[in-house]
Amino acid sequence: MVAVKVEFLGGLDQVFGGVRNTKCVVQPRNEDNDEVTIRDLIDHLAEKMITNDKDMDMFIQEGTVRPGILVLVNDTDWELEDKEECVLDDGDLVSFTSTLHGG
Amino acid sequence: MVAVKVEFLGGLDQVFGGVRNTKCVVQPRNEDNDEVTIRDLIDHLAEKMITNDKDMDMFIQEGTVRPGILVLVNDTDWELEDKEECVLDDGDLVSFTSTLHGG
Amino acid sequence: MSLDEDEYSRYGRQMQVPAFNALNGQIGLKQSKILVVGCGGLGSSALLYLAASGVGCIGVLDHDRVELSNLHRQIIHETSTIGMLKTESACQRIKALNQNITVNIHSLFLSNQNAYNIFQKYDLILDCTDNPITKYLISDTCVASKKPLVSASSVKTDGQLMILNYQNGPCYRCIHPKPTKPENIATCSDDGVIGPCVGLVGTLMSIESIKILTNYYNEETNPFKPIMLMYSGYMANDGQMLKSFKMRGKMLNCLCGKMNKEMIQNINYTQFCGKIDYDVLNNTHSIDF
Amino acid sequence: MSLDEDEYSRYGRQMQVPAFNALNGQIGLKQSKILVVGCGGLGSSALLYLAASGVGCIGVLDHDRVELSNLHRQIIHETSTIGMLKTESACQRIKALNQNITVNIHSLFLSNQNAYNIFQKYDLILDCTDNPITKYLISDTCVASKKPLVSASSVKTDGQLMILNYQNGPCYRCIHPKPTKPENIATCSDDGVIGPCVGLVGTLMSIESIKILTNYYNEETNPFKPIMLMYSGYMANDGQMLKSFKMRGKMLNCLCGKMNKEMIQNINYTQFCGKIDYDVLNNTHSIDF
Ligand SMILES: [Zn+2]
Ligand SMILES: [Zn+2]
Repeated sequence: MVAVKVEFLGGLDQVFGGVRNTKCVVQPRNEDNDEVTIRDLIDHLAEKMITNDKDMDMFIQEGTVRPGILVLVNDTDWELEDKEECVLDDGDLVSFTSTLHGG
Repeated sequence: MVAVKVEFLGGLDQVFGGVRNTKCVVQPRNEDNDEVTIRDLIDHLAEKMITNDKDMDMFIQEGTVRPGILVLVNDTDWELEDKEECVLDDGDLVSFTSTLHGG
Repeated sequence: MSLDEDEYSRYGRQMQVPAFNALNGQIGLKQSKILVVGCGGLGSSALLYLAASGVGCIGVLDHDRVELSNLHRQIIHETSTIGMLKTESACQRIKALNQNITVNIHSLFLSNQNAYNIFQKYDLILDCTDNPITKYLISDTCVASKKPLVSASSVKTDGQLMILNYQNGPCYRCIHPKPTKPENIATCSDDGVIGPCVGLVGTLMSIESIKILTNYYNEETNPFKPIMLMYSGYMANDGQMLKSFKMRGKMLNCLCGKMNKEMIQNINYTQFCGKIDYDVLNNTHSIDF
Repeated sequence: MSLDEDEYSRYGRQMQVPAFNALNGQIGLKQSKILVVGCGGLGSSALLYLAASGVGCIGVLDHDRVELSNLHRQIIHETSTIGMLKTESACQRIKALNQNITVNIHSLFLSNQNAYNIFQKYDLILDCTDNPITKYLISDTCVASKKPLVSASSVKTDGQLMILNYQNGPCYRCIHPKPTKPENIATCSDDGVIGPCVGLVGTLMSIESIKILTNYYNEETNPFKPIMLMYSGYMANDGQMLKSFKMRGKMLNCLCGKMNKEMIQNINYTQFCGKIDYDVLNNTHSIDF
């Protein structure tokens, strides 16, 4: 299990009860594996932190974060870091941000 | 000895050859003591990183940083952290910033 | 190209900043033609600072007219220009600030039929619009016409900025291969916006634009890397925050590899972004940049 | 106090933002009297956004006249107001943007003899000046007259902001007990400044002012803590940066514990800040806010 910092940006905190910064202790979903991935963190957040079921669609669609949410690990786009399979270490910062469209 | 990150802000990088961010490995000045303090870091920076003697006065006056430089340890004012005697740990970020006066 | 005495006096203070690149920087601005799409909250501060800095030619594109409800944030307009086309109102203010600027007015609705021909006349595009349909269209058109793009958005107290299609970096589609579903989008009119927060993001845009036009990002001394700036204006008792995220480069599987004028004219952007967006686009409140 | 229909329309979008505090927030702005000291680079954007947001009464204080060399960054002025008092020029623009605002003009040099009486009429002071003598004077006067202070500075591409003398927090002297020596100070006129960088810092000031006036920082939900915002506009290929530093509180050994009107009138600020600063203060270029 790992302890990571999580931040919700671009208004995504609204989906998580107004929480902007939090710390999570995440277990690996696959028990054969010691490693914890962002996929495990996403599941953890969906299970533990979304209190209102109708908000689920604002975070997860088709088994991963919905289109329009960018994920960053230690301020780096997860696309450069294996996306869902990115392995997390203690102290890592994972940022989730909604894409904004206003002008 | 400790390895810390150092940043120079508010134009203070000009005193350090244009370097804005750097890493320093600092020895304790007092050999009886394992602990490394900000005082040790200031001495280290003055000795190792100021190449031009006439720049010294832009960083150090009367044995400490000159009036107008603020020092922050992990984004916190050193006034809240024992100032020169603040003990540094590996990975700490020490920021030095000039006070600006333009408008 | 050179500067006259008045120009030295007007721009001298910025030419003194080492990173601005001195006379070359100023001439870089003077020779440049930029297009600002959207004369709203982002466009207001971006236009004022780019005009003040001495960009030679500025195109302003908007189909909308100034409304009273714009004025808490759209500081390029004023009470007396309510009802005027935003392009005309913005032009008037730009000229008052700096009569040296050539202003091209495009008072129209940007579409996949007219975008390419308009963009061709410019060196740099600023996306100050407020809806995904236009954001995809602008990015695709920048790719097809080989123009760098400073793209930003702002809602409530937050904002985002990316430099796209620049020095072989990503396009908007590389970052956002699938559009946000319409029902997941918050717009200014739903959520409101703090005037200076959107203004700050427009100001960030003007600074990144000046960097591009003065060759601050260059292979030799400071190569461009894809980033996203994320701004939050209301950070409880931490004040305000601006973070820089390191972003992906151009994606091999992205449409941008084969984007061209004809393809753009055949894309149904409304359908791509989702049905409900069609309504968003026809609601004058929601497309109020 | 209430709002009329036009005011609801003008300010509706910002009132929708939850952190703005709805109608109470807008009435908080409308009832407020703020003084902006310095109508230059910081003052320009701060004034434009505070006027747009609906602050009831704005005092503008500056002794200087608009020059051509100001216009690359001082976007509240314009070519036609060159030679005019900056206060008059700023007032004209504020009124054009929002005729609801009462503007008080103070076309004078702020001194330890006149500061207290002027500050007494206001609820919040913005320090948009550019030299330490005035910054110490403004802070001391805010302490003596019990007014919160939003204090900022900007040079080249960087800027700093603090909220001072607010909710029992520090004053400028608490943070800077000893002034920077004159020979260690860089001013705008020596170093130059990128227009939108100083503009961005003025915009930060307007946002923090709005927070104060709408009671965003309050004991119950979001108590104020002393911070310094540090902005850097040219961060190589990381774009731009804004950091929030946690700062010391009020210092027990600071003069602010016993500051009053008489003491201010007897402090020789020029001598306190150092001899060379006297020259700085008499050089029109260097006190060009
Ligand atoms: Zn692409
Ligand atoms: Zn004090």
